[in-house]
Amino acid sequence: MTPRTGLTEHALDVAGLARLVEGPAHGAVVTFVGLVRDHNQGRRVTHLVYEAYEPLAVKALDRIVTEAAAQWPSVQLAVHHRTGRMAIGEASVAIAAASPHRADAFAASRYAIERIKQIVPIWKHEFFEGGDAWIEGATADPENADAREQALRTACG
Amino acid sequence: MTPRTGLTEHALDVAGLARLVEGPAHGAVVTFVGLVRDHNQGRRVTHLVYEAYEPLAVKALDRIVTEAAAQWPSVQLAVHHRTGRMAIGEASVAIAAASPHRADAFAASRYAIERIKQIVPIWKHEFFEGGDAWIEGATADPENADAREQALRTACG
Amino acid sequence: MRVTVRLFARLRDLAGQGELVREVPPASTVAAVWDDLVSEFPAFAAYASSLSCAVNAEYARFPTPLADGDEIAFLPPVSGG
Amino acid sequence: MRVTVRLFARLRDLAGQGELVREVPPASTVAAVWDDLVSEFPAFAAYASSLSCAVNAEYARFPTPLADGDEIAFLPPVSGG
Repeated sequence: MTPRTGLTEHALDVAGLARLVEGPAHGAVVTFVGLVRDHNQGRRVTHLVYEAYEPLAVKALDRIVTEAAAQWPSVQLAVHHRTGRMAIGEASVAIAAASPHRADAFAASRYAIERIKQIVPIWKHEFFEGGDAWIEGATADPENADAREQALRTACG
Repeated sequence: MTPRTGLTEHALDVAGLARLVEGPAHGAVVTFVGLVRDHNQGRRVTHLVYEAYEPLAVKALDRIVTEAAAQWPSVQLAVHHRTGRMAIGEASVAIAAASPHRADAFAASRYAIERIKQIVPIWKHEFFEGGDAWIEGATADPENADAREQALRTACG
Repeated sequence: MRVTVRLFARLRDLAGQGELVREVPPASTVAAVWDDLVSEFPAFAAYASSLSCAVNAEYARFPTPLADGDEIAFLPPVSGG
Repeated sequence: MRVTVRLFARLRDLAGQGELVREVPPASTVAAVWDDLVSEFPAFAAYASSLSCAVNAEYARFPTPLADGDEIAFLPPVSGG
């Protein structure tokens, strides 16, 4: 049985996550997959390497699922992130959300990716033509209420 | 080659639609699948039969893809709807949207399902314990600017 | 002139058939064809305010004039998705 | 007492290693460990305003006092997804 949250060095299986969350009461399944793009900030990207602080990253993913369950009790959510080297077009993150009605599945899946970018200790090492760079996004703070509010606003429209 | 829009009596393949829209410039793929629920309005549903006015339904799906392309030029969108009899848990509609950044893929996929419910001549015949009923939703009018605005507002948050 | 009428969903059930052929006067409108159908199937009247129509598989308006051989479709409120 | 320090991403690159063991006075805080690291690796100073930290794989605050054997992680701004 695939767990609802996970970190893996292997290819992600979003269809498997969708099957995990689906049930007979669900009318909607939304999935989100993040892919490695061939360019970023004007640079031609060759590949990425994602590094994680694994035990804390898994806890942070679990926290996101718990937060979403409190916000959208009817939603079933699964969130997996890949680590290690990834080529252009490969999936770095996969999310599946199922719910009786579509609004909640859309909101929870969007919330999950926003929160991943805020609080999960994973770092993207970008390799591009002519160099490489660590990407630094958000200062991770799960207790930051402003960040959480922002993720909720983005998710709920 | 799977077309971007389609009506079919066979099982939908959302993974195939995702592959169709993905490209090396895309950082995000969002999919939406509508599933047959086991209950609706307090009734225990046994199965559904979807009927379509096929030539117009295909044109309406094409129109939705064209509208989305005008609104989100960076998005690649595919939309397929199934017709005929479907059991609980089967997919009646599948949407995939890919874009460089996630906001557009979320918006376009949400827009597509909202517009399907507004303007595509497909009807849901619900069979439940003790009877059956045609579900009647929106008066179909592609030129209705208010409806389109509502779909855009829902999609864009 | 002769036109084909396509009926869907509950309209089809109410009429007992999904396709009808009707003789109508030249330059009849979609509205005139609908009015005739309401006379034939009084239960159709309930759809007056929620109906859509199409001519030759393109959405149309009720005042649209018809030509011989046209296919007119009457569409109850849709419920795809 | 002895603590383990975990460094990630650019901090790891700047330090040339991802794991350090340091002797610190009893009841030292996370902040004290960090200050020692900034002395050792001056480039770390740039992270003063954007850093997060964890103790024993739980998010923590810089004033948190440490115990012998704790694992302290210093986390540059994250970029998963």
